[in-house]
Amino acid sequence: MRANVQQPHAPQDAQPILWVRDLQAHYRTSHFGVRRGVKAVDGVSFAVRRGEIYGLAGESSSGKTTLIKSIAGAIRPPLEIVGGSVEFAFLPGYGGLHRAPPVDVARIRWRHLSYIMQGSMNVLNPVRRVESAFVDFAYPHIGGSRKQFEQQVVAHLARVRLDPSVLAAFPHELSGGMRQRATLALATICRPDFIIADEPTTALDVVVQKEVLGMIRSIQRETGSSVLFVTHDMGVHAHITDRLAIMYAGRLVEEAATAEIFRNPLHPYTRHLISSLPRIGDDTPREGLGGSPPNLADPPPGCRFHPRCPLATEICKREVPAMLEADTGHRVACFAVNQGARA
Amino acid sequence: MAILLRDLLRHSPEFRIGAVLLAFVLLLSVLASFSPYPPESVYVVPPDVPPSLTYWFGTTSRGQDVFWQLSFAIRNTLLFGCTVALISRLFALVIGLISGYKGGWIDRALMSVNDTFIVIPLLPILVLFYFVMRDRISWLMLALIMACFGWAYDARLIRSVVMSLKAREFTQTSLFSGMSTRQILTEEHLPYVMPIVFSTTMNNMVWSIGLEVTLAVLGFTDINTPTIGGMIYWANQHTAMVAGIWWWIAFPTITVVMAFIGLFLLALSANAYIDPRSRLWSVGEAS
Amino acid sequence: MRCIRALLLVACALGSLLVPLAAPSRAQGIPQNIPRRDLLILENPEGTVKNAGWFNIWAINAGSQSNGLQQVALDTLWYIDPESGLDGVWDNSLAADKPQYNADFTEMTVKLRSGIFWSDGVEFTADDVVSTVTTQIKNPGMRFSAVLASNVASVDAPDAHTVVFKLKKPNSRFHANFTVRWGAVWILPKHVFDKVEDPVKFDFNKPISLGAYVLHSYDPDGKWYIWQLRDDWQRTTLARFGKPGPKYLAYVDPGPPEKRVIAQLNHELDVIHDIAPEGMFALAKQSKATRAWFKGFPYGHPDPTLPAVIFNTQNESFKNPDVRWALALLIDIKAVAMAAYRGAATISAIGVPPTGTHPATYHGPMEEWLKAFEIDTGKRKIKPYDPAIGKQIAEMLRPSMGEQIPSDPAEIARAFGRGWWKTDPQAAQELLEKAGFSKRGGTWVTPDGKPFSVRVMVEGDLRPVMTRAGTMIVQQWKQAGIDAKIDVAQGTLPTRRAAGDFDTFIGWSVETWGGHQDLSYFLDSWHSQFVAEPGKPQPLRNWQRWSNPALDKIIEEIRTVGFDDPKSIELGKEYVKLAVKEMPTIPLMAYNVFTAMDQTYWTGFPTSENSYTNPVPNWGNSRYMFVRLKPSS
Amino acid sequence: MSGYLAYVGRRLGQFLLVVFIGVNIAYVVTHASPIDPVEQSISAVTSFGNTSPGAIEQMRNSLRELYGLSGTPVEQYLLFWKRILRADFGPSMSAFPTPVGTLIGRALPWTAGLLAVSTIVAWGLGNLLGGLAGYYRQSRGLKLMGVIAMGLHPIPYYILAMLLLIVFGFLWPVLPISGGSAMNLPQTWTPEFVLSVLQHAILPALSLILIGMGSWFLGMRSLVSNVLAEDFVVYAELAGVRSWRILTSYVMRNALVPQVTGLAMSLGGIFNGAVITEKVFGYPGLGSLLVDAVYAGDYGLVLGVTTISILGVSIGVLAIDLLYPLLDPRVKVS
Repeated sequence: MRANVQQPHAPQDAQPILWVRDLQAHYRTSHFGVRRGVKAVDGVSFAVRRGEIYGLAGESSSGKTTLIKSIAGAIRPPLEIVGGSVEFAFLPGYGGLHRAPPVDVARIRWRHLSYIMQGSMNVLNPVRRVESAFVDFAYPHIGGSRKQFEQQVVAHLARVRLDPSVLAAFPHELSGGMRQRATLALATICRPDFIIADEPTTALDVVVQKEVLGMIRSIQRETGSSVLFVTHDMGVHAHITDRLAIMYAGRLVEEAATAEIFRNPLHPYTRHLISSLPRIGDDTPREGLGGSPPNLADPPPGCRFHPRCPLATEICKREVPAMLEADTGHRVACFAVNQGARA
Repeated sequence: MAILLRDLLRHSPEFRIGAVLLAFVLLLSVLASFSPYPPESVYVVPPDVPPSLTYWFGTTSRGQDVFWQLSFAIRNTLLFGCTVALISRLFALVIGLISGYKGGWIDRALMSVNDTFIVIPLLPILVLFYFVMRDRISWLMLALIMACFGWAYDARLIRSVVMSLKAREFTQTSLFSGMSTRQILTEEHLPYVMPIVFSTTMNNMVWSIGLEVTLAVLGFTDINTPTIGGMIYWANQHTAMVAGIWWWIAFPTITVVMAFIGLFLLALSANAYIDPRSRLWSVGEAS
Repeated sequence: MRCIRALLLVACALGSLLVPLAAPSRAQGIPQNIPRRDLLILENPEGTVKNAGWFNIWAINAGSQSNGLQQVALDTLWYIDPESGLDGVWDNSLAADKPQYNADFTEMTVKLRSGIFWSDGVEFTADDVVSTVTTQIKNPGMRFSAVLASNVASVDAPDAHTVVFKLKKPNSRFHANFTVRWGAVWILPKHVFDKVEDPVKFDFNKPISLGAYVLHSYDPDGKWYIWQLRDDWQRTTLARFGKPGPKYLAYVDPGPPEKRVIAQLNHELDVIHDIAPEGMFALAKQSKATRAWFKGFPYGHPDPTLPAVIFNTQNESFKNPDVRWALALLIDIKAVAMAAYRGAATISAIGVPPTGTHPATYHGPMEEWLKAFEIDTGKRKIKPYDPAIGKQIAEMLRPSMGEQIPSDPAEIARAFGRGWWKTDPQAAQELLEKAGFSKRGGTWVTPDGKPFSVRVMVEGDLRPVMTRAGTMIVQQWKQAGIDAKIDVAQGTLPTRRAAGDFDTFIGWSVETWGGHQDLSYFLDSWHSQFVAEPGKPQPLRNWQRWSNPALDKIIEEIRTVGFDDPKSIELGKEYVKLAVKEMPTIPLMAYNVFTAMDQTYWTGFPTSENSYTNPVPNWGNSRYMFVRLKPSS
Repeated sequence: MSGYLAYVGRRLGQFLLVVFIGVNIAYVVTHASPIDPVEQSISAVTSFGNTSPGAIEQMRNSLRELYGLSGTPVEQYLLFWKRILRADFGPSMSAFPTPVGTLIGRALPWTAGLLAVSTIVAWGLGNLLGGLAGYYRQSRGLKLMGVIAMGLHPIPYYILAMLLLIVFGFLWPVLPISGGSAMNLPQTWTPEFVLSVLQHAILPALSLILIGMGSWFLGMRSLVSNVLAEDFVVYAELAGVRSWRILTSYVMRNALVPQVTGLAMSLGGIFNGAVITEKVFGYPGLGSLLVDAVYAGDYGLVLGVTTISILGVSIGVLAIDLLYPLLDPRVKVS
């Protein structure tokens, strides 16, 4: 399994393209009298470097989707950015898309920042042909004559091994894999600096999944884009990402080069995730993790993992562990680990 | 249920306004049972008195108290509209769901029946029916006839929605997971169809009450039973609009509009409460 | 920002709709290109004419009659005015003289005027009259075919100005067919119809006039007709009374009552045919220029027509005169007059309309008899007539109407009528019991044990006033414990009336000349020879299907006396007495027509003070109005 | 494509069947009318005039003959279909001998013109504003529009029409309130006539649009809020597609599908005429023709108008079914 882990592709010293600093995004609902504040993202900081594929892993409802929504500026009530900032290199000075003027945001969308959405089934307008999506999404950024643009689209489709005829098709006429490749082509045609990929392969079967992952990788290499790759599937992360962050209950718990994480997981939660990956020839029963992810409307105090943590101590129940560098490029938020590191 | 109502009342302004409007209208219609005058009696009060403390809504040229007449009228009219809407919704839902989902010859057969009901012009039929039934025609009977003609259009609408739902993935998933047709229709498709049913209910009531008024204006109405149409009929007979007896027309119209705005707001807020997607919107509007 | 854009959009959309508004569009309701001071605009109560381009009035029911065609374009032998007339009630129009009958009324000779011309320059002669008769007899599909064929054996023109009718059987009233009361057999142009292959399918467009006006233009959608004064108007029969004032007449469909009121307030409709009493009051209040038949209350012109509760006397329940009388005594006519006309009614206790010359001939002279009239309730004898009811109605209205209500007893009698039957529930109960009815638990039961139910058929909004009277009467009968119900027949009324498919209805079976005392106009049709079997269609007008040997005798005697014979008055009174005793219909009141006349552009309309003719504009007789109209200064 | 052709064929068959059944029902119903056209004609002729009762029976017989009512019911039925197939509705009885076709031909252009235009305008405006209101939920102006639409929608049409008439014909008399064009203006295509027709159409059209817009508005608004939650809309927003584009091509384009269905049916339904509009505004048209015909017991005319209407609605319904796969490509035709 470890052999599968890719070597970091991007230079370690490349400049970051995205800084996320102490981001706090809460859902504040007041629905028919029931006021709730869900701290879906609660103080997350990280940076993504140019040209790297940065993975974000975690169970469902760990706040991954909220985090990338906040980064992508898809902030609609009841989601609210409560604190912190998001800064892209190509849109400096505002601290987040949600704070930038709409004109600037519109300018950078798709040209610099594109998005591959979860569930390819419904992301394309069902009553219009695939081609129109390319025109709507990319043509304003690419410009030139319509003919040139069409040629460019066809050429780009060839990269994802799609026949130009898909342009004339309606989304429902394509298979799931074709549709996902079409959205991949759509997200990458402008050669954006940054791509957010939210579970792009989840609904696909394994063979198609592999193919699509390969394409993402090759296009990313070709264009030099950075990718924020979100999935709960550690296997996929192992396959494609350069660096990896693990999220638990709205906070990052560990971040390191992907290979490093798989080789040397420090946080008990990360260890659990990796140990629960299937291994060939290993029949030892997986030890389960007791309990379930916390309710984010009313999270436990201190380290949010402590009710399930085999290493939990008193301090874990009271204080929030900080993300500290345990090793070069390897950050982790755990009292037990950090003490050990210091010791 | 009580909590639900309390929540709605406390936190949804739409619901509050709707509830107040509707409560007023319902109160008015309930009051009909306490009317000091029988509904069809004329010249029981002095005619043509403008609204005053004695006669809140004034009196008609026929010597009737507009307030009490209106209370009978709005009760009968609402009952009429609800009956038509309820019965025709049932038809429309069942036929629309089955026809849209099943397709094939069932669809063709049902749609042939459906289309026949759509294409037959209603007004001459109602008029002829009136001629045949004469004074035996009651609002209930009229309601039944109109229900028979009021479903077809919406059945088609529901069918078209179901047809496009059917093409979606979740239907296939449910099908593969072994759900029966009835289950798919009631558990998967019905929630999508319900908002349409709600909005067509409103439209259907507006339609049926409007048609009742139309019939009344043309003179084909049961003039013994006070309804909104009946009130307008008698007001017309006395040229109330130009004779300056505006209260004879204004109060029934205002009441009908209030009833509908009330119903509409209630449906809107109930929809928002039920539909999780629109929850997000309601918050957005509040903030 | 977004909201502004959206609103801007709406504004643009609405604005584009209203662009044509920019053009000045005042006074849209009047004809273009005709000076208003030359034009009189009248309502044609037929409404929109389906078959607008059809002017052949001799075809059955194919086109419009009262779009001006019968009022100003056509003419016939005689007119009888429902009021006092320009020069007496009787007017020899195309005829030079009154009809001359032979002794046994089998031959009628008519002398015609000379110097009368059709509008295309052809002279009117006896041949036109002959052709009117023969063409229609030849074509059974024509309007007067049946009536002429059943009467006329032959018709000849010995010279250009004499016509001789030989009748199949004696008929002292044959001339009535050619005498206008509303309408009559109109004379057709022989020189036009002779060239027509099938006169039933001939549209007579454009019509050739014999009257003083010719067609100027008409709406193919049937909403207006404009007639123009003939240049040679002096060659028509109307010229005897002077030059007609308006150069143009427009007969229009002004729409529902509210719109008629609005149109007159905007001075775009000079003569309204009829509106609801409330509309009339509104006009009187809001427009100084509006004038009705009466200067004040009750405004309306009483037509020589008698609305009544008409029993189906073939119906088991109503065969007994005692039952009919009982129902009459349960009616409070004051409440009915209020409900139907807001009091603006002229009541009548007897079977003759209280209009024209009739009160002087019948109502007044017979009052003593009525006061003395007794009915036997089975337990006692009562005198049901109350001579003071007309006055009571006037007094009832005085507090609210004040000055408008006359105080002179003669004026009151003229406006509100004289007496009627006093409401007498006790007597009614006794009469019903006498007839074998019984009261069980507050409701009446017929002799064979069924609930006594009476349906009162009304026409609905086609005759609003009748409908209102009917609902009031139903309420009164209900209060007395009778299962009474209103039955709105709408358009089915003619069919059901003819078929006898009703218990009672509010309508009329009595229509008279108004200006002439002879009652045969309606009474002849009450002869038992015309009463149909139950279930068979009844010919007009004996809708009550009432037959009585004494009545037959009266009718047969009238047939043998001349039209102007004073004896016919005596026979008429015999009929009145018989009808009072038998009560085949319960007479209610005159059919008051609220004809509203706007004096902004024209003055000289007929009114109760100046009662030279009937102002109701769909009557053929209304043509006399035009010669008296003068432009307002 | 042949699948689509087969579908069209099947659908055409269904169309013919529906028309056939519809016309037959109309035939049966009109002939079940208790109104006797002969009696109505006689009543119309004699209600004022002086006709002796003895002549009535004869008149009755000749009318029966004239109106073609003398044959057996089967003969009459066959005659009816023979005529219909030649697009001939026979003569009208209440306007004998004018052919029904002529009467309808006169009224149809008025009805079609007024109703088609006002239906389309009401549909367009209602959907546009409803779409905007659904999309820009926070806009106060559009919220106000919603309230107005909610309030206008249930007002009985007759009252609204009368109010417009009183306001623009009496209190502030700037618009013609009666007829289809000015009196005494020849119906030829002069600019004057066209202007007059437009002026006369304003109030009736406005009344129909105000009433008609409401349901489209409310329907569209709720449809739009359903579509807004769809992934493809969110995705397009994330892609920075201009909001106008999203509103039109993504949101409205999807929400319009059921509304187009409604439009087609409403357009088909205009052949019923608009009785109350015609009555209140004195506008020429099929509606009053139909009601008058029912009154007069004029089977021929009733059947003529209803057949036209049945055809109109059926064609509307057919058009939807044939166009539906094009509007919503997800729907499979077979």
